[in-house]
This record gives sequence, C-alpha cells and structure tokens, in this order.
Amino acid sequence: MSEKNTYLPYLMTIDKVIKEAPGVKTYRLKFQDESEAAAFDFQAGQFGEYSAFGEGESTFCIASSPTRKGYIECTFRDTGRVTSGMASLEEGSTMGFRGPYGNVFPLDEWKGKNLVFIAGGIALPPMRCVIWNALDLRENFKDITIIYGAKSVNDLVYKEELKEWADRPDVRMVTTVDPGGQTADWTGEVGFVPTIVETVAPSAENTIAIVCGPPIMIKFTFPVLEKLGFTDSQVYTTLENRMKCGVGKCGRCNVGKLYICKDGPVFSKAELNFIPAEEY
Amino acid sequence: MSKIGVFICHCGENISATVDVERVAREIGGMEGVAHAIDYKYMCSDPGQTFIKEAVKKYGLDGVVVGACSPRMHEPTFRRACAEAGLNPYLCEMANLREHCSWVHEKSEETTEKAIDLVKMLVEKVKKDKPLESIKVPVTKRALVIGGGIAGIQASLDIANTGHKVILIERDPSIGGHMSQLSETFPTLDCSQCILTPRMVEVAQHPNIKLYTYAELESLEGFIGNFKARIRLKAKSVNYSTCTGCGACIQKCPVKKIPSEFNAGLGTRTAIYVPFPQAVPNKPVIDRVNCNYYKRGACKICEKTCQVGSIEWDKEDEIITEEVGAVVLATGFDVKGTDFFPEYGYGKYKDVLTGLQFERLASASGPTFGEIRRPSDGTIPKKIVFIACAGSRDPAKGIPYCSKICCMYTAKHAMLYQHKVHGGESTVFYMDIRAGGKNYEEFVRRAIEEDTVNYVRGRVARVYEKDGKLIVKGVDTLLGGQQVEIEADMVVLATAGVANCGSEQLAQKLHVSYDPYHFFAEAHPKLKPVETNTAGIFLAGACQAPKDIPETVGMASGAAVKVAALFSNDELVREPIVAVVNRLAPPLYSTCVGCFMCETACPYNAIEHEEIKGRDGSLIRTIARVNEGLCQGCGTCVAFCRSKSIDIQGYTNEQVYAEVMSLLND
Amino acid sequence: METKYISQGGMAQWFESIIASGKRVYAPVNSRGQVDFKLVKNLSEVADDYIQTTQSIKASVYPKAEVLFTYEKDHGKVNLSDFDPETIPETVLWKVHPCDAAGFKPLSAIFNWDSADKLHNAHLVKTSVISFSCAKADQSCFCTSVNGSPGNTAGSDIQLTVLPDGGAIAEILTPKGEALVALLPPVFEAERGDKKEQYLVDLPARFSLEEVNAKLNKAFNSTVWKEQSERCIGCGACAFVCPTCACFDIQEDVHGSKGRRIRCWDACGFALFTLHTSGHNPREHQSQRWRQRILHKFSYMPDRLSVVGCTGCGRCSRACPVDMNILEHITSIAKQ
Amino acid sequence: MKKLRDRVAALLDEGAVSLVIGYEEGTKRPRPLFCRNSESSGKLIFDSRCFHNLAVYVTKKELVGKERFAVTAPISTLRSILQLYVENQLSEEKLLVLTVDLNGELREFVTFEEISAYVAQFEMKRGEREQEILSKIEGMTREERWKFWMGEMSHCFKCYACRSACPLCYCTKCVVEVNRPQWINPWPSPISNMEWHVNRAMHMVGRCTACGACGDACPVGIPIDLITRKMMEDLAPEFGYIPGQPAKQGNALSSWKLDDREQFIR
Repeated sequence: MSEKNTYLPYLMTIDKVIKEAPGVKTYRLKFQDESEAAAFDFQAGQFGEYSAFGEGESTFCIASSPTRKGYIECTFRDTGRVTSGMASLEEGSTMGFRGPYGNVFPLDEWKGKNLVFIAGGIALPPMRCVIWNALDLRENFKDITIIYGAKSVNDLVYKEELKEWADRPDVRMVTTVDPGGQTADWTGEVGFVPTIVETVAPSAENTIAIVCGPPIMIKFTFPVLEKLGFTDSQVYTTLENRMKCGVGKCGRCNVGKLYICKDGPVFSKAELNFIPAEEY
Repeated sequence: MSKIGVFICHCGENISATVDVERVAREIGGMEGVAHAIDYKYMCSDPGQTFIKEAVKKYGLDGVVVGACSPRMHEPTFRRACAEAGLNPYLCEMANLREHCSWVHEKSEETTEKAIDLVKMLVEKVKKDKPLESIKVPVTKRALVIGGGIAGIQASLDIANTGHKVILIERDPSIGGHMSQLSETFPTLDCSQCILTPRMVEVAQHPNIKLYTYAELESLEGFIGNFKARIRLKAKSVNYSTCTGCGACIQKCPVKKIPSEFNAGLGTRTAIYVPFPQAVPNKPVIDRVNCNYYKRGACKICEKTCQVGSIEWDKEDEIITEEVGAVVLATGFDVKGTDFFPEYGYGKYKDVLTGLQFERLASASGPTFGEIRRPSDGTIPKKIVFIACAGSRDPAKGIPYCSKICCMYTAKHAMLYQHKVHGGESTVFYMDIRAGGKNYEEFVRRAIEEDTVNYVRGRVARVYEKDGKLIVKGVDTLLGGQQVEIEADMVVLATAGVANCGSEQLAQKLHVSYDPYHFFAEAHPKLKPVETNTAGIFLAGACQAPKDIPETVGMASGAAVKVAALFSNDELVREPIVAVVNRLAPPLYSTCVGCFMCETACPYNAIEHEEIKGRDGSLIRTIARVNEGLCQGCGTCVAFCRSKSIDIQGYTNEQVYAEVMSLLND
Repeated sequence: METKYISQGGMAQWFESIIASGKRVYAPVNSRGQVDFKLVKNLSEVADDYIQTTQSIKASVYPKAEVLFTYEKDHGKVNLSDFDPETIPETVLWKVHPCDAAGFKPLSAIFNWDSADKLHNAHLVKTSVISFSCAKADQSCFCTSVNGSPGNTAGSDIQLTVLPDGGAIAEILTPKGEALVALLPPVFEAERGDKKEQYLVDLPARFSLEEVNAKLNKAFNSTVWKEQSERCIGCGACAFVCPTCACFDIQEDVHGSKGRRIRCWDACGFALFTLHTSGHNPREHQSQRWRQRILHKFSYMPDRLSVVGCTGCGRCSRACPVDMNILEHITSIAKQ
Repeated sequence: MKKLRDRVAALLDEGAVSLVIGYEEGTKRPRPLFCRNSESSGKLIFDSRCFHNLAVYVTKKELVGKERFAVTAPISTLRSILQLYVENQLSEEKLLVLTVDLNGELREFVTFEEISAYVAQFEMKRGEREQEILSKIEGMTREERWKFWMGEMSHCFKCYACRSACPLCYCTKCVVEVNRPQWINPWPSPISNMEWHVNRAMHMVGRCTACGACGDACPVGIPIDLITRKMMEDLAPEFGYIPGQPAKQGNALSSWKLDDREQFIR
C-alpha cells in the first residue's frame, strides 16, 4: 500500500531568521526537496504543524503570503518545549512541516470591497499572510486599513513591514500600544485596540473586517464593530485551539461540532454564532 | 543558544600532559551548535582571554564553554571576558578539565574521552542557558562579633575604628578570654594582663562598640549584609545600671567553694562573682546553679549587703534582635583537661596540671599570687616535669594535628619555673620542638641554654604516684630509646588545644562549615583564611585552629578589614544563582500549588508566602516565593517540589537534565 | 456470507492451525483476577467464564504508543524513516465480543476522516477478527441501545455462537474470514439449522439513539453536565478501556541524534488535554470535559462521521472509580 | 443515618454550608454524592461500604466554590483532610467535617485539632488484602520484587486513575506533564510506567495516609496503593510519627533537626 503517512513532515531548511521582538522570531522555510516545493500550494489563512526535531510539533499559521512562492514563513514566540527548541535553531538548520491544513480567507469573495485588518500582539502573523496577499493583489480591493496594537513598542512584531505598510500610499496604517507601553519617540496611537478601532475604523459600508488577536481583544472588538454597523458576515477571524494532529483526529480543537483544524481556523462572525464561545 | 564557542586550555601542561587537548577541541568543534572550538596554552592569560573576546564578536557567539581549571579559580575571569565582549556573563560556563580530569587520571585515551564528555555536557547546558542579571542587596553597616577574647576584642576595635558600629557578645561575665588567664607571654615574657586590659577597657568605652557580656547567640537569620541576630542576654541577676561594682556582695556571699573557672579550677570563687579583678565589666553576676537562694530559696545575703539595691532575683533571660551586615566569629578554643589522659592518671593526681593551670600558678593574679606551689600540699616543687604534645599529634587520641602553641608555652613555663624556683629542676619531654616564629627559636634556646631546662626527646608512657612522688616514666629517644624514670613533684601537661565546646552547634546555627575537630572551616586554606563559606561571616583567632596571640591578633585585624571592605559598599552584588518559583499568565499564575513543603525543606528560611489576588482584591491563591536575598541556591527546594515549580537560575532542571542526557545519549 | 457448524473439537483443531499458520493470536486470558486480551499459544489459556475483558481490543489496531516515524539528526540535516506497514504481523483476534468488533468502525471513521491514517489502516489490514456472540451480559451492557446486539456481526470476519454441545454456529462474514476457514476447511461442517438468536442473551434496549441525539443537539448549555460530572475525578480510565475512544497525543522520544515521533493514547477527560500554552483552557472544568465526551460520542460523531461513538460495551462504567455510569447518564438525558 | 440526613438538611437549609459531599447508593456500591439542597440529603448514606476517599474533592475549587461546605468523612477521608491541612490546602473556616462514630453517633468537627484527636483513637492496620499481598512481597528477594512490580507495571496504561483518585495528588500540573525537561515519558511502556509510579511514590513519602484510593481506582488492578502504604509503614518508626496521623510540620523528607544523625556524610 502506498498510502502517505500524514504525520511524516516535509523537511524544510531555515533560510532566514528574523528577530521580531523579545522571544519572537520569524523563520523563512524552504523545501529541501524540489519536487515537494513544486507541488506545494496553500491559501491565506491556512496553518501547519512545524517540527523541531528532538522536541516535537507545534501549530502555527503560515505567516507568508501564498503569492510569494518558494517558501513559507512562520512567526513564533519562545514559550514551550517545541518553540524553545525551534528558537535554538539557526539558518541552515532543518525543521519539519506538515500542511497546509484548514480553511482559508475567502479573498475571492472580497473582491471590490474595502478591507480593515485589526490585529493585536503576536496575532499579527495570521493576518500578515492575508495582508500581503491582499496587497499583492491590490487592484482587487478598495481601501485597505490596518490597525495593529501591542502591549508595548517593544512587543510590536514585523517592525520593518509595519513601516513599509505605513509608507505605502494605498494603505492606511494605524499602530497603537497599550497605555504605558509607549516610548518617548512613539508617534503612533496609545490605547487598547478596541478603543482605537472605534475611532479609526472605516465605514462598514462595503467593508470586510478581519480581526485577529487574543480572546480578550476579540471579545471587546466585536461589539465595537457591531456598533460601527458591521454585520456578522462582514467580520472574520481566525481561531486557535490546542492541536496535535492538525487533521481532525486527535480530539482537541473542536468547538462544539466544528473542528478548528478542519472547519476553521477562519470563521466569519456569522459562523461563530453557531458554535459555543466557551470552547475557544 | 546555538552558536557556541569552546575554548580548551592546556593550563601550561597541567591539562595537556594527560589530555589530548587538540582532540578535545577538534571533536567538540564537530558538535551540533558549536561554531568555534580552539585550544590554547593559557586561556586565562591576556592573549587567551582576547581569543574569547574576539571569537564572541567574530562568530556572534551566544554561548561560551571554557574547558580549563575549576570555576572557582577562573570563572570570574572568563565571565568578565565574555561580558567585555558584550555577551551576558552567565552564558559562559566552565568545564573543569584539570581537577576533574587531568589531575586525577593517567594519560590515556579514556582520559581524553572523559575530557570530551565534560565539555560536551557543558555545551549542552550552555545551549539552555539564559542571560541572568546580578542581584543587588543593601548592606547593614553594623558588625556582630561573637567572642570577647583577644580575637574578638581586636576585631571589634579595628572595625569600630573604621567608623562602623560593632556588637560584641561574650558568653562569660567578662571579656578577656584565655589571654587574660595567661601569666607572661612568649617570646617577650611581658605580662599578659598588662597588655590586654587596656584593650578591654577600650572596648568597654568605645562609642562604636556595644558590648553584651553573659550573652549568647540564639539564632542568626538572613544573609550577607542583612543578618538578623537573636541574642540571648542571660540573666545576670544584677542590675548593671545601678551596680557600682563595689564588691561588698561578693565578700559576704556564703557560697565560697566554687571552683574558679578563671583559675582553671585551682582557686575558688563565690556564687555572686566577678571572674577576676580586672574584669570588664567589673560588675558581678549571680551563678544561679550554685547560689543558695536559687538552689534552696533562701539566703539573699547579697541583697542585704547591696547598698544600691541592684540584685534582681526575678530577672529572666532576655532575647534581643540586632540587625547586622557581617559576623566575625572569634569564639576561641579550649584545652583538654588532665582527665583526658588515662596514662597520666585520669586527672586524679592533684599535682598533674594542664598548661593553663600552670599559667594560673605562675600568674600574679592567680591563686598562689604567682608562686609555684603544689595544689596538693602547697609546697614548692623541687622537680617538675613538662610533657609536651599531651594529646596533640596523637591520632590514637583522635587529635592528629599539632596544637602549635605548646612548644612555646612549655619552654616559657619551664623558664618561669626556673626563674621562680631557684635550684629547681625542670625537665621537658618533647617530640619535636616547633618554634617557627619571630624570636621563637631563640626563646627556646634560651630556656635550654640559659635557664638549664632539661629537654628530653621522647614520650612519656606513664605518670603514677609512688610514696607521694609522681613517677614519670618515658623514653629518651636520643639515647637510643633508653627508658627514663623521673621522680617529680609536679607534672605539667601541654594538653592539646581543641575547639571550644558548643562550636558545632554554633556552626550549624550560622551555616558555616567546620572541620572534623569542630574548628570552623575557612573558605580557602591559603587565599581565604578569614572567610567562611557563608558569605558575610568571617573568622578570627583560635576558633579556626589553635594559634598564638600575634597570629590571632593578625587574623582578627584581617577579618576586621574584610568587614570594613564589605561595609564600604552601600549595595552588594550577588550571583543570581537563586531559586525562582515559576510565574505564568493568568489564569494559571504558577504551577505552584502552595503546599509549602519547600518552606519546611529550606535551610535558609528563604521561602515566603505570596498571595495572588484578583482585581477585586480577593485572594485567588497563595504560592511560594523565594527571597532572593536569603536564597543560597542550594537547590533543596527544587528537589523537593513535586510539581517542579521551582528552578535554580543558571542550574535549571532543564540544564542539568541536558547535561546528564548528553552523557546517556552516546 | 456463509454459515457453518464447528464442533468443540473442530474448534480446537482450527485454533491450532491458526497458531501453526504463524499468525499472532490474541485472546482473553484470565490472570491477576482480570480478563484481558493477551498473546496466546494454546486454547487452554483462553478465559472462559467472564462477561467482558477489562480493556477493549482497540489496542490491536490502535496501539497505546506507536512510532509514527523515526529520524536521525546530523549537523542540521535530518533523515526521516517512514513507518513501514510491513513490520506489522498478521494477527488474529480470538473471542472478541460483538461490541468490541463493532468498535472498529467508529475507530476507523475517526482515523480516516478526510485523510487516510496509514498506521491504523495497516493494522486493520493485518487483523482478522473472530468474534463470539454473547450469551451473558451484566448491568453495564447496553449494546442493544446503540444499534448493536449480542450477535452483532459488524466488524467481525467470523462470528461464532457457542452452542450447548460446545460446538458453535460459525458465520463466515468476510474474505478474511474465509481465509481463516481455509486454514482447516474440514472442521467447518454444514450448518445444522441452529437458531442463533436462541443462544444470545436477552438485552432490552434502554434508550433510543435518535432520541438521545435530538436531546443532545440542544443540550450544550444544559446543567446536566455539571450535575452528572460532579463526582468525576478526571482520570482517563473510561477512555482507555473504550473500544472507540481515539483521542491521542503526539510525543517525541529522543536520544541524542536519534529520535522517534510517537502517537499515544490520550483522553479528553484529562484537565490539561486542551490547555493552551497561554494558560487559557477551553475545557477548563470537568463538566465541560464530560460534556465533550458524551457529545462527541452521541452527537458529533453521528453528525459528522455518521457513526455512533459508543458500542454499549459498558467498560467505562465498570472501570470508573467513582461509578460514572454511562448507561444511567445517557438514559437520564434521553428521558429529560 | 437519619440523624446525618437531618443534620445535613438543616445545614443546607440554614445556609450554614452550601454543599455537603457525602455518599449515595450507586450502581455497584456507594458512590460520592454532592448535596446542594436539603431535598437531596435524603439520598445520603454512611456505612462501612462507604470508602471512597471524599477528600479528593475538597481541593477542587470548581466544585466546592467559595462558600463553606461540609464533607461526611469516614476515617480514611479524615486522615487525608488532616494531611491536606498540613499542606496548606484547607482552611477551618471553609470546611465542616461530619462523621458517624463507632457508636453510630453523628460527630461534627469544626477544627482540625478535633479531627486530629478523633483520628488518634484509630490505629492504622493492614486489611486482609493488604496483609496477603504485602506479606507475599515482603517474602521476596529484591530481584523477585522488581520482577513482580515490573509485571504489574506492564499492565498500566497511564489513565492516571491512581492520581485522580488520590486526595494528595492535587498539583495542577503533575510532574508527568512537565516537559521541560520531560522527566517521564508520557506514553505507556513498562519502564516509563515504572518511572511514573516510582515518581508518584516518592512524592507520597511521608504524606500518604494509606487510604487505598489509588489501588481501588486502578482499572487494571495494579495494587499500587501498597507501595505507598508500605513506605508509610517503614517510614513511621524511622521518623517518629504515627501512621495515618500527619506530622504537624513538614514531612519526613523535608524536615531536619540539629541533632539528626549525619555521620553518614562525614
């Protein structure tokens, strides 16, 4: 039988290491096998299981855009056994990757609409994928607004890209840090993401909001969007639950009947209304 | 950590003569995560350190392992080098290839392989190292000196004279210690009390010294710079603030037959007493064990005698707490009694004395006012025998060490005898004469040559009584082991100097280590002779080992300087090798479940209770927290924590595990 | 499908021929006061008088711990060695109860949802199941309430129904079953017209699955979970003895440069099962975990995999240290 | 029984407690019952068949809430409650303890001191089962014992029922779940099962009160309780405390005294 072993990862080489923030790194991974690289494809919103051999697997979204071919990127914080194992690797080292898994952001459906991306802290990576995807297909969309906040200036990730986005004439970029997290030379906003959203978000008219962040941020941002006139089908988010397999078998990530690994991780707020909020 | 630099030191030939250092560097260089590995003749030298610094910069090293000597020797050196190159010093580790490998093994393949293993372990450890910051703690600039003998007196005065406050505690009613008991001192034969008493008075009057006599240390908590000493002030039964020291009570006290400690049991004292006339403070205490009132509930003659009403019958021991930044241990020594020697009559012959008792006989303040008279009948001994090395250098007696002072004081004793008893005959049995010290050898020669003391090299097998005479049976090894038998009127044993009674308990209270003979252990026999292994606690005098007065005074001054140096800083910098209880984001807060088994296990009382409270102020959980000032990084709590919620920074479970696994995984 | 008769002696001969064929044979063995499946060589080792093995036969196709693949690291490079299905020996499971055999289907449904599970399938292919219908049941048994029966042939390659004479009705159900018969065809005699039902234990159904399913669809926020789960102590005994529980963990076993990735049993009842690294736990309380267990088996699986995740074997009730009786709990939900 | 039910009903009605943890008839034998109102107190039973160690619930915050609660405790539960108190897991203000004594009288304990005094009347003895297996094990050589236990451990599948049933296994993260470093391999295998059980035993030193809950809970019948029971029996004379009566402070492995013999490290 020549069935493929789902759990056997692709071997990837760490091509580039970017230090984003204290404990946060982005790795650019390239396939070691040319044919695997050629056959590989994914869409914005999908995730994978990343291996640090010797420590185990961890789940992250693919942080790079599907429009950028030949590599994938992941951004992670050194918090546990696997991520600390990953953090100790360097350029040229081998990692494993299984994926892509999960569903995708419906960028095709969003053609001709305004997009507002709302992200907090380390939750920018899943967003970054879709931001770049949208920016690379800029002509498909109308206004693009990015609202990104972190605890402090130091905690902002993708600093270079934030600058790049801010400098682009076709993007409205708003960065904010929590009160107390600002530095002397900070020129961005100061305030929690939901508060900032309320003041800077574009009109709900023909706009899709993509929200990504810690549960508490999502919890407080949704009502703000509702107040601004966004309907449930105009709001998208991506969920994270603990996963082991990534393919609907290990039994961890389901929220009610839905499995984040298979039915998600991308959900519209309309879909979220049908699953129990306490399970994510 | 994945760009690790490894530096293998030859230590001249100390390592390279037995270990193939090139091979160690070569093989380690091939390890995963090692970016650079070299060997060099002297890694600790300037060029050696430069190699490290340059490599840190050139290869962007994020960890350094130096395979060299012991971390105790050069860890600060290499850590400093790393720090200068911009690497956190705690990302530098040492593998001890000298003491742990080259010095203890023959040159062989296995020795080199062991060296490789040792370095490999540290490479695995350093991969898991985290940058650490030193801990800063404030310093209380007040010293506690324990023991009011010459060591304690000298240390107190020296510290006090640097402008810092000193608390001096003494177990006995007076300071002065053994030196106050001595008659005259070698090699100058000046009067011991004459040179000591001015110092005693100076202590009593010094504005920076607070003197507590009749006091003992109850407990010591805390750590360098921040000790808390609980001191028991034993009840003196006399109010010192009103007592004038007139001495009337002493004269009237009906209990007069108590053997005097000051006179080494040769004289007597009363139940209310001042140990000796020059005592500081010169005020009496009541010895409750022997006092009629305390024993039988009646007497109170002293109270009737006292003009100022200073007797306090109901006074109880008082415990006071003093905060101090440093402690000097100067608790001195003791000498073995004659009862330690079955071969010399178990102490049952009254005219067999210890050296200390002879000092009292020879002292003008002694029971015989300086005349050498037999305790048995008060006659002047015509023939006297001194036995050196009584107990010392005798493994069979459990005292293999040399007591150091006996050769000199025996010579002095013989000399004093010859001076005081004209026509007397003195004989000294000795093993060797150890007279190292300025003018010491000359002093001994003077005893032999000018004062005609008869020195017999040999040991005394027995002393026994026959017809009122003491028969000393020994051999003269210089006469070919010939048996000698001397009839003597008095025998003086230069009994061994031993640790003071209670020194073991005191050491445990203070967490200082001690040697098998209960003398306190110095931190390094050569380079840290006045430090103990517990930071902030120093040693002075014979509590560390028997020593003579000049040496004691020198050491006391040394300890005082250490204290003064410590007090010259407002803050102390400590190694961050302390235990830490993990903290996590809510709702977990910590994996600590607050069972506080660690608290019962911690020898340093470093575990505190930390209450985690919700936003509304309600108590969520109580967990353990380590006081990083008190923590000594011993790891007992770590071993004991069931949920593995505590780790030692720099020696985390993960690091130690990685080290062990690097060996097991071959 | 073919039905035959096999005599007691014939059964013994056939058993010997199976052993002789070199296949591994697992059968219930009574030792240490417990009956459980063990590797056997002789029919005499097989336990006789018992209701149910403590553990299900699940481990034969879903081992407690199984190596997914191995690897070797070499200076930043990694060489992978895939799991090799050829390493799995031919296995015969002897005297499996119908409720255990029925467990293969839900187990496979989970493992093969969306993507095929190479390891599980490799075990399935190499495993033949000889089930024995049930003549006895106890108060924990409820196969008839979950679409099963004491004579359910689902999941079996051959089912034997033991007759009073010691012989048995042999239902040869699959090609794998036929292959086993082929090891010693003569002992399989023509059937004698015995009525199988006559020899099965009578076990009335206690609830209707449809009813339960309908109730559960609306029960997510019910207080019943908290009420039922109060005494649950959160161990994994129920999950580990269950023939259909498939939750697993993936772990790393590493020795120096060599490593193995291992899949091992896990249980949704464990407090840390869903704990995020951040400390957030979507199923923080035992009541949520109990709800997950019940909903998964009786609602999510039927809805998403079209198979019920319970075979009514009753093992979880027997194994539970605090008498979390699933039959009692499901019945009470059905009646609410 | 009536007295107990009445008293519990009264306590709940008065609002003196918000919950009473007790026993009810189960499908196989009595099982834990959580009475939150006086009606359910009618289900309460308390007899010699009630041996679940209810102390396992008293540390579960989600169950007992913030208000005062009560537990009906047979002797084994009382012992565990005392140990939990020593380990700072319980407070007297929150917990009311009820028991029925040998004369059938209902007793209430408000302070742990009272429980301690009550428990002191009961000597800790081996039951028939313990005696039978332990005397067999005690007769074995070291090698035979290892073989015996490895044989038992090979049946363990790490469901952690032993841990879950034990009132003293209240850690929120067990050592077996700690993965930095991974002390114990989390999957079942004879040696890693042994590692787990040895670890658990070590964590029970001086703490186990030999209630037997772990052994009783084991679905695969490993007499796991005997390890910690035997350890408790051996430890008690060495460290001078009475089995089943928790030491007031610390425990065997963590407490030391100035006069402890320490010749062995000289």
